[in-house]
Parts: sequence; structure tokens; C-alpha cells
Amino acid sequence: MTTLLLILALGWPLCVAALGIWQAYRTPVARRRYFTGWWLSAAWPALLLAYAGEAQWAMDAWMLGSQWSLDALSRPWLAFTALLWSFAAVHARGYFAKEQARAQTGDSAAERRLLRLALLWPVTLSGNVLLIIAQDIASFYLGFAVMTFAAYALVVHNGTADAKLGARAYLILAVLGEGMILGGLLWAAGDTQSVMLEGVREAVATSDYGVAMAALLWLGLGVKAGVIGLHVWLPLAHPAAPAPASAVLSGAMIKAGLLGWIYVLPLGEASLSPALTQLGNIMLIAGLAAAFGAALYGVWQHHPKAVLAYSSISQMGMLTAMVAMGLAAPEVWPLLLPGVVLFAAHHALAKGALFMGTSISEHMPRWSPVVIWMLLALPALSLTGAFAGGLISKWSVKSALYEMHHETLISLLTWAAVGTSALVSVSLWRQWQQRSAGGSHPGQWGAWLAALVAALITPLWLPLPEGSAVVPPLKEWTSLMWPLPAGVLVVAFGLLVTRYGRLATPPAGDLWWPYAWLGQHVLKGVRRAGHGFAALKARCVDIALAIETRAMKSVTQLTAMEGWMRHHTSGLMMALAVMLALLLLWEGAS
Amino acid sequence: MNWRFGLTGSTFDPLMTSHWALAAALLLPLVFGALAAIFPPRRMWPVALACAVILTAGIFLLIDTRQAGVLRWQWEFSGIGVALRLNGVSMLLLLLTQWLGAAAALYTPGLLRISDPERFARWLWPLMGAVISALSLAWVATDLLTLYIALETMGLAAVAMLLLSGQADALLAGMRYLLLTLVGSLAYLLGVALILGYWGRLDLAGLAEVVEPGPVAWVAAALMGAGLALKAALFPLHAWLSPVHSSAWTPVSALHAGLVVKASLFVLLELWSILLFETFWAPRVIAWMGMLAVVWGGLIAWRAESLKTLVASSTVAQLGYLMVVFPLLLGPDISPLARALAWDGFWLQLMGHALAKAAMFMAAGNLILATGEKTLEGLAGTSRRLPLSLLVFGVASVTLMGLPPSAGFTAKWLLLQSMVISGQWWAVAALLVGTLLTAAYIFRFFRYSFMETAPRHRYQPLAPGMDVIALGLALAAFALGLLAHFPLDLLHGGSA
Amino acid sequence: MNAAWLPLTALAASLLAAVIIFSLPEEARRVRTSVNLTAAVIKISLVALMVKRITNGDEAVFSFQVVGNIDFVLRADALGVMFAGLSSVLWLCTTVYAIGYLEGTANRKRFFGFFSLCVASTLGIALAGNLFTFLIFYEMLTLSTYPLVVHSGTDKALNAGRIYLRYTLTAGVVLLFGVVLLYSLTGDHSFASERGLGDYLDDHRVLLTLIFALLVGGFAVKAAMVPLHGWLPRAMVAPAPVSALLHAVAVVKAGAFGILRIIYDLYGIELSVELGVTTALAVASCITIIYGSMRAIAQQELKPRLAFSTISQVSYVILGVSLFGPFGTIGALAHLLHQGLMKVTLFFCAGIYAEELGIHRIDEMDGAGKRMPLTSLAFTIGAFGMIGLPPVAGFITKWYLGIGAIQADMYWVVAVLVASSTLNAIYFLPIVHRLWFRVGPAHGHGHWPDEQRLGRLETHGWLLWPAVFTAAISLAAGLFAGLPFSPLDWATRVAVGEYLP
Amino acid sequence: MIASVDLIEVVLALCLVTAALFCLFDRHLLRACSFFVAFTLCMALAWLTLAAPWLALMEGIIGALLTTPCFFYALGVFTPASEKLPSHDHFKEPLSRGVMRTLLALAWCLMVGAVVRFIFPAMVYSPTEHPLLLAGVVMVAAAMGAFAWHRHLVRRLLAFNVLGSGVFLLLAGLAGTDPQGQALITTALVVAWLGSLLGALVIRRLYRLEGENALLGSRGLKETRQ
Repeated sequence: MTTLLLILALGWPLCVAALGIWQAYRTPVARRRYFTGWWLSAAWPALLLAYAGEAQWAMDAWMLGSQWSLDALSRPWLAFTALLWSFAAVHARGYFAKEQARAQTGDSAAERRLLRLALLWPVTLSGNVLLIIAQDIASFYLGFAVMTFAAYALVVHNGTADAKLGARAYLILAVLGEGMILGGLLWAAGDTQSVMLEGVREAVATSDYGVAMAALLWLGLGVKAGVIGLHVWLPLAHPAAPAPASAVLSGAMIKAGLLGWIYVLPLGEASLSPALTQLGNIMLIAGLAAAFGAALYGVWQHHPKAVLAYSSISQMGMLTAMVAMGLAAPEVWPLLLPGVVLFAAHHALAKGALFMGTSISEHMPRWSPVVIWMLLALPALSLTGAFAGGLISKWSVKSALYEMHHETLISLLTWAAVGTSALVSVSLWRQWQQRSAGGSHPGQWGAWLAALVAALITPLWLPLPEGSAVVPPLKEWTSLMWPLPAGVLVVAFGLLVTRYGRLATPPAGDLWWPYAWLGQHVLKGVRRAGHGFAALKARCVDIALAIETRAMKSVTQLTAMEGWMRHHTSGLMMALAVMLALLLLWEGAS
Repeated sequence: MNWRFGLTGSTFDPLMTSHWALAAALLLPLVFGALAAIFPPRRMWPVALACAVILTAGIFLLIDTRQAGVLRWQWEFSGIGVALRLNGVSMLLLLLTQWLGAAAALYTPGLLRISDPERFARWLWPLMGAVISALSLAWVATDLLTLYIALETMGLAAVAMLLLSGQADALLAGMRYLLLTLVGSLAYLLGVALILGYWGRLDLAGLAEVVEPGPVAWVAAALMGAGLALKAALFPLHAWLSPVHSSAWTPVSALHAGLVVKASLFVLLELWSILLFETFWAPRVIAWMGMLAVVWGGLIAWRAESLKTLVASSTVAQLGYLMVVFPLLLGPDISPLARALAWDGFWLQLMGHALAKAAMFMAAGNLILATGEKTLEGLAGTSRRLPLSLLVFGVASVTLMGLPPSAGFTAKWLLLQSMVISGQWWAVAALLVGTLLTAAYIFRFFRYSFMETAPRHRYQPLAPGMDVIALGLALAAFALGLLAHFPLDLLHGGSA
Repeated sequence: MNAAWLPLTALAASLLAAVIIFSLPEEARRVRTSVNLTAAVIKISLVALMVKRITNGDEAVFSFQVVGNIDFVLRADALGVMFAGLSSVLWLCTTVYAIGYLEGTANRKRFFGFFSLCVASTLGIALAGNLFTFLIFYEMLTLSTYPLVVHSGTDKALNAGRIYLRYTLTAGVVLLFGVVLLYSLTGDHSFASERGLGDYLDDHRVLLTLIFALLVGGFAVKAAMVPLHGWLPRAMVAPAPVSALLHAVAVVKAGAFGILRIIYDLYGIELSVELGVTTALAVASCITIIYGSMRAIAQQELKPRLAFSTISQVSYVILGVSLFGPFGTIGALAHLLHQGLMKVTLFFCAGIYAEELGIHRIDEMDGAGKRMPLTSLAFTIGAFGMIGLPPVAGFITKWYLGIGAIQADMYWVVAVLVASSTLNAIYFLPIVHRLWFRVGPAHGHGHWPDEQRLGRLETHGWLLWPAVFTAAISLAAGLFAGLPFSPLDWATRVAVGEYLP
Repeated sequence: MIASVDLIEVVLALCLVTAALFCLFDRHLLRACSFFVAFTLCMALAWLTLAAPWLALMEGIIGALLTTPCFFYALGVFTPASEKLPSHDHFKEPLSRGVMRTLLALAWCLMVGAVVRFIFPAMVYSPTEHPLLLAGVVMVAAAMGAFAWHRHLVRRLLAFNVLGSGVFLLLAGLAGTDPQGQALITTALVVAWLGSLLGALVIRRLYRLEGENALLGSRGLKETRQ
């Protein structure tokens, strides 16, 4: 039964894609619908699978020999991923309704875009599912790669200049990331001749070069998870991508990086080498830097989705910090893990809801604005950890840290929460500024509401081990609550300030620009060098050719000797006879 | 060395059949040639019949030789001794001659039919017969008199054949060739005179016993060497060769380049192996000239503008390969293994080259006949219209290049191995360079032939069988590479 | 029991095909086609038989004496049969493709004749049981490829052919010299003999190294290792099926296979490591890998780019060989097959683009995915395989090579592998992007250089299906690498045989 | 009588050498040919003195009766004046060539002479013991040199014949009247005649086809390249 579900979970999306192709060939453009019921159902088997209980599969025939499993970690992960994907699908149906109409009226560009999206969306999904349930390297890498490269279509969908820029940034970083991941995995797997992920963990933990492998893997996966420095694609890609795509991108796929870390890094293992601990500290710092830096930079953004992207970065920064604890302070990890999962799940859905919300604010349904803005605010509140699911998820993390007495980290995280609340309030404010009426499709707001509710009640439905999600005691509420007003106040103050002293908003994708500048100059240098070498080679070739022609000419002249020999043949014969005789006599004499 | 030539060793009086077979092999070509002069054959089948008889004679001899190892004949009329023998080497060469001659003869009717009638065409037959008989005699003769007769008959008949086409440049070249070959044989005769004067005998077997190194042997060897080198077109004395072929008839060129020059080389080797065995310098000199020949012939062929010149010049280079082997065969302190390898390689190369060169001349003749063009440029683009002739040319050229799987390759392999063993690196270099040069001029022609942009001239259809015969020869040269075991077996079996 | 007829008939299948084709008239298109296909199918089945026999543990050997101390040996051992299988399968595909490709052009008789010869020599190379036999077929390959390279008969083609010959024939001479040296040192040395040349190590160390250098130098030219690669990009003027075969199976692989033979079956791995030649080889191949990728990036035309990618990809094989250890070997052997499949796919597609749409430059490919989806899909699969992305076969080999490098403590090799993957991505992803994500003539912007509708489908079926087939195979070879008789499995079998005899 | 015989031999030898030299180096072709007739007659006498009547007969028949007409035919004596060859060979060889040939001829002379002396040690004491032998040596060397020197086909043909006779003399002188030697010489005579015949025919034809300069045996370096 579960096996059947598994097959469906992986295969169904592909079938859906195939179905899409088939129907694209059969039905004429005028009557073609891209987001059919089948299409919506792509993620449902995966969702069911998540609740089908734990299971193990092993197949030797599959690539290097595969092992897939549903366990305490992968089940909840699969659950929230699949849920988000299905909501996003429904949302997409609404979101793209107008575009589809345009396509049916013969806008070939729209038709092309929609077809592309409708095909690659399920493919991306299946990759995402595969990497969650995979326990062997090949499958994990396969899933990761499929997801990464198929998602390109999601990012580039609009085809505007921004979209192309975002997509390029995404792809370049993705390729870099893939390279680093491959290197790390190869290295680790070669060290302990294993094709399983725990083999990688073991290698990283035990090998002398463990820290190098760990660094490679951390950075490689960090591209997805938006580690500071490698995060630049997020704020470029999100504003350009359509809302549902952004939802899954920063809800589900970002988390893939996080999951990767949890899979390949020896988190929480006793007696790690000091180097690894050191790496943990570095990760910690990087994470916190991301958490704060993103907040500080993000609040100035104009585009609400850019703001949300920065908030994702900062959230992932927090998660990075927590993962870092797994290396820096291994003993805390077992307690921390459920919290991390819950946090991730909640962030996924909340962020998803927020991103969908942006599309709601752009085409507001005909309800009273108060309600809409209340609803839009809910996931934001929850994200700051001051409310419902967010509250509990935050607490589940903090409690673990409390038990191991990492107060400094806690306070830092709390301060980071201030940043978060600032960001979300900014984004709400920007949405308010850029709101526009014009009713939205039921699918659109329906999915949004559903995601919203799911986000608020995350702990209830997420299949976590018992007692990992508890309501915080009342005395802690203040410490969890206060960042929200603080953030709001900061923003209000900021607004007041900016109202008078106008200051320019920094461009989205902060570090991308220096990177691009650098890259261009390096490329220019390379190209110049290449031209230089080409010229050099050409000159050598010319010289060689000149020599050859001269040689050929001399050879041709040489053949004139033939005539000489012809005229002196008999003389030569005499000479030969004499020479032979002399030689023989001389040899005989000596 | 002498046992290799079957001069010493077991005496075994031949069977009756082999007497007749020998007589047939030596005389029938003449007879049939004469007949053909009287009734020139228009079709292929009478020629085929005649050839069949001669070839069967050859087969009989082969069987006997395989049984006996060495066959000898001795006659004495009024103080003039005639001695013949058949051992592995001479048997192989005899067979080669017969088959090659048969191929040339079979090729001829077609040629005469489609080419415009010549005045002297009918004389081709007796001359061809004479050449074949003389060659057969040259292989089996073991006394200087018979050898002289064979050489002279061969030379004169060959010259006459080459003159037949009757064009001016053919006459010029032929005249030069005539004078040179006559003088060359006089030099040989001078050597014979010295030998006869000093030792008073002409049979090689006897000489092999009495000869001891000394001025007479040396000077005689020098004179004979020079004369025969002239007849065999060895390197510095080769220049008469290519003009001779440039306007000769195809089967004539095939026979001449394939066999006639080889006969003088064979005699040269045979005599030197008696007169100056294990001398250092003379074979070395020949070898050096051989290296030069490889390079020179290659260069000439590379720059050649007409196809026939190319083919003819390549003969010079290929003879160079054979010259390079001299030190290994005659030189002192060569290990037995090296000497055996060199011996095998020498004859394999000779046979392979004979077959391939004949095939190549026929293919070239076909191309020239069909297109009416002599120059390489003129022959551009033939691959589309005359694929078969070109294929023959290609297969033959593989042997010349010494690329596998061909006699040329196996021979080159054996020679290289023997040179490496006896540490003659210059010779190795010569062989390798030779391969490249050969490839250079062969593919220069192919480059032209593959051109698609060439203008299309009218093609004259070839008579049936002309290509097939050539192909047969080329394939024989090809097969000799992988099946080299059998001829070499005969070579050893005959001389053991 | 020994079945000497098996390798012989397998060889004869394509030789006979060549002979028959040469004897047929130019016009007899149907007969020629059927001869081609039957021969190909027969050959595949014979190879399958060999595989069966080997799994039963007995090798078919055919041999006879050429001259005194030299034999002509055909032996169907695991390694040889692997290569033979590749060549026969791809021969079928390429023949089908070529039939479609040369529809209605001139000189088809010549083409198919030499084509069959070419494949016959490849098979001979695969089954050669000693160096002498190997050399024979190796040179045969050189010669039979020339007419294919110059097939079009233009000046460009003829010059390319001249360059090709200059390289390969010189290499052949060097090779001949090396082989003769080896024979005069050791005598006839069969590939099957268990002990390598270890006995000669003590007193002929320098000579052995020299011979190794000569042999590998000779093979490296065909394997297109830098700096001996110059002929390959030029040979691109040949018709697409030829370049496909040249790059995927015949010529390039023959060189790599020769190096395999030398190291595994002639010198023996221990001896090679002892002589320290493998490290040099590894460095050389790494240089080739990087250099090839670099040059590929610089190319603006499709086929040259693919050619340079071949240069870099084939060196993976050699790299794997030079890594001491089973994993490297497995990687090398598997890559021999995988690269063949993927590269042949890519060249098929390139040919299809050129034939159907007249596309030669990369910037002409915008939006071709809409016009010819299946072709472009095949191309994409091939490209991903070259980059080494799962689930295409390329990933498997790259994986094993990496593991092998780690095993051999050559960490820098991993760096090279990753770098080359990235470079591959840099020069393949833009093409894929153009295919699928750019708008082009298919969307009404501009028009194709030279479009002609060859078939009901996106192009002529004879052209399309081979490409799709090979693409599917290379996908399956990666996805189900664990299955028995998959390339990986067979490579593992061979490697195990090499390492624990 | 011995002395007289010697005397006769000496005289014969002198005649032979002079005739040979004239016929080799006279630029007037017709004269050269007539000297050749004289030369053949002397040869016949020489054979007689060497007690080889059979050879004398052959020489008489083949040499005088068969070979010489070939030359006259080649010169076009029997043909109308228009087709006669030019009476002189005006071609001037470069001096260097002449010098080289002379040196080579001397070398041959020494070489052969040395061997002959080695075979007949007695000659040291009385060099005139075998005057015909000496004449043979001289003729061989001179003829060879002339053959290599001249370019005119007729003169080369003449030189070849003289050379042949010289070789025969040597043969006979060294081997005495050994039947084998006689057989050799007879064969050689026939061959020489056939050769001359063929040569004469070719010369005529060439002259008809190509005119005078063809007689110098080549058309310059044109052949080398084609």
C-alpha cells in the first residue's frame, strides 16, 4: 500500500506532466486548459504518503543502489512540503487564470510560458519529494538536481528583464552549488565506500578532511538555503517570479537545503573533531549575520516580495544558526531537531501564505479591506512568533536551548525576531501602498486562506513525535511577544524618518552587484587572455606553414637532380664499381 | 648462406614428371608466345587455356619441391655444363613469375581490344613469353652461363616490349635502357671472365666450394655488383626506370616493374652470397644507398605529376627496402635469428611488392585508359566514376605503404624486428620514414581522386576483367600478409 | 569448449557486408539498406552470444600463425566484448541514421562500404587477442576512416583528411616501432596471459618505459589527448553519422581502448604503477579534460563544440585507467560505454538540426525545442549526461571516477572532475536554454537558416528514432545502472576480473 | 716460331687498340663505323691467333656481316640523302665530364689490369707475354669511358660493341679456349648483334620522329618531372 503510494508520489507528477504534453498536442490552443484537476492533484499522493506511517524501501537496480525511507524527520518534512505544493497549485490556477485566457485568445507567448510552467511544475515537485525521502546519495542528488534545474522555469516564467536577471542569478549559483555538493559528496563517499547518506555523515565525522567536506556540503546546500553571501539569488528571483512559484521556492525548496544539511552533516554526534566545532561556530556566526543583516537591508526594499525574500533569508539565518548548534554544541541537537522541523514547517506555510497574499493584495477580492488586511497580517504575526503556530514553534526551539543554557543565542534569536517583525510589517505596508482592486479568482484566495490556516495550526497537523510541540508557559509569553511591537515601532519610526529625510533605497540583491562586477572583469580578463593565446597559436601556425611551403619548394627543386643522375648513370655505374672494388680491397687488406 | 639458395645440400634426382614440368615451365611460354604472334588471341579464354597449362606445370614442380626440398638438374654437352635447381626461393619466385605473367597475359587481350590498334601489337606476345621464360630460367639457373643467357634474353625482350608502344619518349627511354642494360651485362660478363679465368668453372655450387676471398673475388664482385645494380635500378643508377614506364603498355610495365628488375637483384644477391659472404663494407654501402633510395624515390613520387611516374618512382623506393636488408643477409656477425628474419622479410617484401606493383600499374593503366588523362590533376574526381579501379589502386597501395594486413606490413614487421635485434637503427628509421613518404604520395593521388568539384570528362568503358585481374593481384598481395606463413614455410622447407 | 567461429563470424559479418556493398551497383539502395541492417543485427546477436558464453565463464578464441613467432588471435574476453557490444549497438543506430541522412546524395555505395569496413576494424580492435592483431585492425581503421572523412569531397574536407592522416599515420608509425621493440624484447605476448611484463622490469626498466611512451603516444593521437588532438575538430567536416561514429565509438575510443589494453592486459597495473607512468598519464588526461572544456566554451558552432567536448570526455576514460584501484577502472570502462551513448546522441541531434533546419551555429538554435521537441529532448538528455547530472549515465561514471580518485588519494582529481562538470554546464546549459527558453523562428521570430520538412514527424523518421533510442538508453543506463548486464555491471565484472584474477 | 707468333699478336693488339680508339673517338660517324669494320676483322684474326676458329667464324659472320650493316643502316647509308644522319657529332661535352670519365676509365684500367696481373703472376716479368690481354684491358677501359662520355646514340652503340669485344678478348685471354668461355662469347656476340640491331632500328625511328637532337638521347630535363 505504502509502496504504491510511494510510486504514485514520485510518478504521479511525471504522469501529470506527460498528460500535459499529450493534451497540449491534442487540444487546440483556443480550448486548452493548463491547470486541470489532474494538474492540481500532482502533490496529493505525496501528502498521503506523509501520513501513511513510517516505511523503508531499498532497490539495488536504482542507480547506485537506493534506500528510501519515511522516518520521524522525513515524514513531517514531506507533509508540509506536499501541503504547500498543493496549496500553491490551487493558487496558481487562480493566479494564471487571466494569462490562460489570454493564451486561449491566441497570445502565443503566454501560451508558451504557461505550457512550460505547467510541465515543469510537477517535475520540480517530484524532485523535491524524492530528495526528502531519499536516504542514498544518488537519489538525493538526483532529486536535488531535478528540483533545482526544473525550478528555473518557475523563476523565469514572466520573461521580463527582472525575471531573466533573477533566473540567471539563480542558475549560476545553482550550478556553483551543484558543483560543491558533488565535490563534497564524492569526497565523503569515497572516504567511506558507501553510497548512503549516513555514510557521508560518518565520513564527515571521522575523516581527517571531514571539516573540508562539511564546508563544501554546507556551502553547496547553502546556495539553496540562502546562506549569507550565497543568498543573492533570493531577492532577485522572488520579486520576478509569480506568487505561487515564490511560495514554493521560499517555502519548500529553500528548506531542501536545510534538509540537506540535516542529512549530510553529523549533527548532534558525540566527540566531533574540534575543527568541526569550529566550523559550527562559523556557521552560527554566518547564520546570525544573515538573520540581522537581511533584516537591516530588507526593510528598505520597495517591492513587498523582495522584502519577504529578505525575511526568508533572515529566517533561514536563524535556522542556520540552529543547525550550527548541532555541530558547535552537539548535545543540544536531539532536543533541538523537532523544534527545527516545526520551525521550518511553520515558516514554510507562513511564508507561502505571505507570498500568496501579495497576489491577493494585488487583486483584492470584493471584501471589506479590514478583513483582508486582518487576514494578510495573520501569517505575518505568526511568523514573528507572537501568535499561534509561530509562537509554539519558536518556543519549541527556545525551550531546547534553555535546557542547555544557551541564553546568549536565545537573546540573539529574540532580537532577530524584532528584525523579522520589522520586515513583515514593512512588507504589509508596501502591499498596502501598492494594493490594487480587481477581484481575484476563488482559487487564488481559497488557497491563500487554506495556507494561512494551515500555517496557524501547524503543530496540530504536522506528524511530529509526541511532546515535541508544547504551548509555552505564560511567563514566557512576554519574552516571545515583545519583538512584535518593537519591530512595528522600529518600522513606524523609520517611516517617520524617511518621510522627511528621503534616502535612496538600496537595490534588491545586495551583494549580486559587486559579484557581477567582479565576474565581468574576470571574464573580460579571461577572454583577453584567450584572444592572446589564439593570436599566438595563429602566428605559430603561419610560421609552420611558411616553413612547409619553403620545404616543399626545395624538395621540388631537389627532384631536378633526377635528370642529372639520368645523364650520368653509366658514369655512376663505373664509379660504383671502382668504389666497391676499393672498399673490398681495403677491407681485405686491413 | 649458400644452403639458403639451395646450392649445397641434399641431392635428389627429380621425378619424371618434374622433368616435364620444368621443361613446360621454361619452354611453353616461348612456344605459346610464338603461337600468339601468329594467331593473335582476341578473347581471353585461349590465353587462359595456355596459362592453365603453364600453371599446372608450376603446381607439379611445387609438389615435388615440397617433397624433395631441393631439386637439381645437371647436364654436360661438350664441356659446357648447365646446372639448374629448384629450392624454396626459386620455387616461390617461379610461381610468382607464372601467376604474374598469367595475369599480365590475361589482361592483354582486353587492353588491345579497347585501345586503338598498334602496328607491333602482335609482337607483344612472343616478347612476353620470352621474358617469362627467361625469368623462370633466371630463378632456377645455377651456373653463370645460363644466368647470363637468362639475363640477356630477359633484358632484350623487356626492352623490346617497352619499345613497342613506339612513341618518341618511349623510344628515347627505351634506347637509354637498352644501352645501359647491355653495358650492365657486359660488366657482369667481365666479372664472369675474371672468375672463369681464375677458378676455371662457372657452376655456382662448385664455385661456392672453391671461392676464397681475394682480389679476383672482390673485383669480380664489384664489377658484377655494379652491372647488376644498373640492371636492377638500384638507387643512384635508377634514373632510367621511370621514363621507361611513362609511356609503356600496362602489362609490360606490370611485368617489368614487378619481376624483371627483381631478377637482377636476385642474381646479385646470389652471387654476392658466394663471392663476398660476411664482408662488412660492400653490403653496408648498398644499404646506405638503399636508405637514400627510400627517401629519394619517395620524394620523386611525391612531387610526380603523372600517375605512371608516381608508380614507377615508388618502385625505386621499394627496391630501397630490399637494399637496406643487404647487411643483414651478407654482413658479418649477424645473429642467426636476425638473419633468418631478414631472409623471410626480404622475399616477402619482394613478392608483395611484385604483386602490388603489378596490380597498381594495371589500376593506373585502367584509370589512364578510361579517362585519357595521365596527370594527377587530370585524374581528379575519379572516385565517383571508376570506384573499382581506384579500390584496386588503394588495396595495392596499402601493401606498398606497408600497412596491415598486407604482405608489405608483415615483411616490414620481420625486417624491423631483425634490424632491432641486430641494432641497425638507421635502417629502422629508413623503413619508418619510408612508410610515411609512401603514404604521402599515395594519398596525394587519393586527394585528387576524391575531389567532387572536378570537371567530368567522358569515360571510356573498360573491357570486362581488366579491373578484376588487377583486383585479384592486389588481394593476393593483401592476403600474403596474413597467410605469410605458407610461403615462408616453403622458403624454409625448400632450403632446409 | 571453444567456439572459434564466434569471433570470426562476428568479424566477417561486417567485412562481408562491406564486400557485398562494394560489389553492388550504386543504385541498389534497397538491397544495400537491407544488407546493412541484417549485418548489424547479426552482429549484435553474435555479440550477445559472446556475452552469454562469457557469463558461463568460457572465452571463444580464434587464432592462426602468421609467421614464425607471431599469431593472429581473436579472443572474446570480457573487456573486448564490452567494446564490441558498444560498437555493434551503435553501428545499428548509426547505420539507420546514416541511411536517413544520406537519402538521395551521391557516393552512398562508397560511404556505406567504408562505413562497414570501419566498424569491422573496430570490432577487430575489440576482439584482438594480442598487440599484433590489435595493430592490424588499428591501422585498418585509420585507412577505412579516411574516405569517410573526405566524403563530401570539398577542399575543406580534403584538407581535414590530410590533417587526419598526418596525425594518425605518424602515430601508426610510432606505434609500429613501439610494438616491434616490444616484440623483440618479449616475443609474442597475449593479452590473456595473467602475468604482465613484470619479469623484464629489473634489467629493462628504461626500455619498458620507452616502449610504454611509444605505445601510449601512438594511441593518444587517436584518443585525441592534448596536444595531439588537432585532427579531431577539423574532422568535423565529415557527415554527421561519421562524426557520430568517429567520436562515439570508432576512432577516438579505439585509442582509449588501446591504452586500456596496454595498461591492463599488457603491462599489468602493478607494473604501470611501478614504472610511475600512470601518474603522468593522469596529469596528461586532466590537462586534456580542462583544456578541451575551455576550448569548447570558446566555440560558436555546434559540432566543433561537441568535438572539443569529446576531447575532454574521452580523457575521463584514460584518467580512470590511470587511477590505481577498482573504482577508477570501473569508472573508465563504464565511461567508455556511457560517453559513447551520450555523445552519439548529441551528434545525431546536431546532424538532425543541420539537416532539418540548416542549423550550424549555436546562436541559430533559439526555440528549436518547439519545432523539434523529441530531438531537443534527446539533446538535452545527452547534454545533462555530459555535465554529469543524474539520472543520466554520465553521473554514474563521474561518480565512480571521483570515488576512484579518492581511493587513490588523488584529491586534486576530484577538483578537476568538479571543475570539468562546471565547465560542461557552462557550455551545454546555454544551448539547452536556447532550445527551450528562447523565442525563435518556431515562435514567429525570424526564420531558420535552411528549413526543409523531411518527414511527417519533426524530421525524417530514420534520423529521429536512433537519436531518441540512444538518448533513452543513456538515460536508462544511468537510472537502472544497478541492473545486471547494464554497462556499469559489465564494467564492474571486467574490473573485478582485472584486479582479482 | 714463338717469337713470330708474339710479333703477330703484338701487331694485332696494336691494330685492335688503334682501330678501337679511332672508332671510339672519331666524331665523323661514317668513318668511325668503317673503323669498326676494320676492328671486327682484326678481332676475327685475333681469334684465329688464339686458336679459336669457331669464334673467328662467328665474329666474321656476326660482327662483320651482321652488326656493321646495322650501323650503316642507322646512319642511313642505304637511304636517300634526306634521311641520312648528320655526318658529325657536334655535341661538345663539358670538360669536367670528360675529365671525370677519363679518370674513371683509368681507374677501371688499373682495376682490371691489377686483377689480370694477379691471375697471371708471370706478367710481371714479361709484360708483353699476353699483348692481346693488355689490349683487352685497354679497350675495356677506353670503351667504357667513351660510353659514359658520349651522348650520341650511335657512338654509344659503337662504344658498347667495342667494350663487348674487349671483354671477349679478356675472357679468351684469361680462360684460354675453354668451351664454356667460347659458349659465353658466342652468346655475347649474338646478344651484341641483337642489341645493335634493335638500337639501329630505334635510332632510325627516333631520327624520323624527333630529328637531330633526339640523337643525343634525351630532350633535356623535361622527362624528369613528368
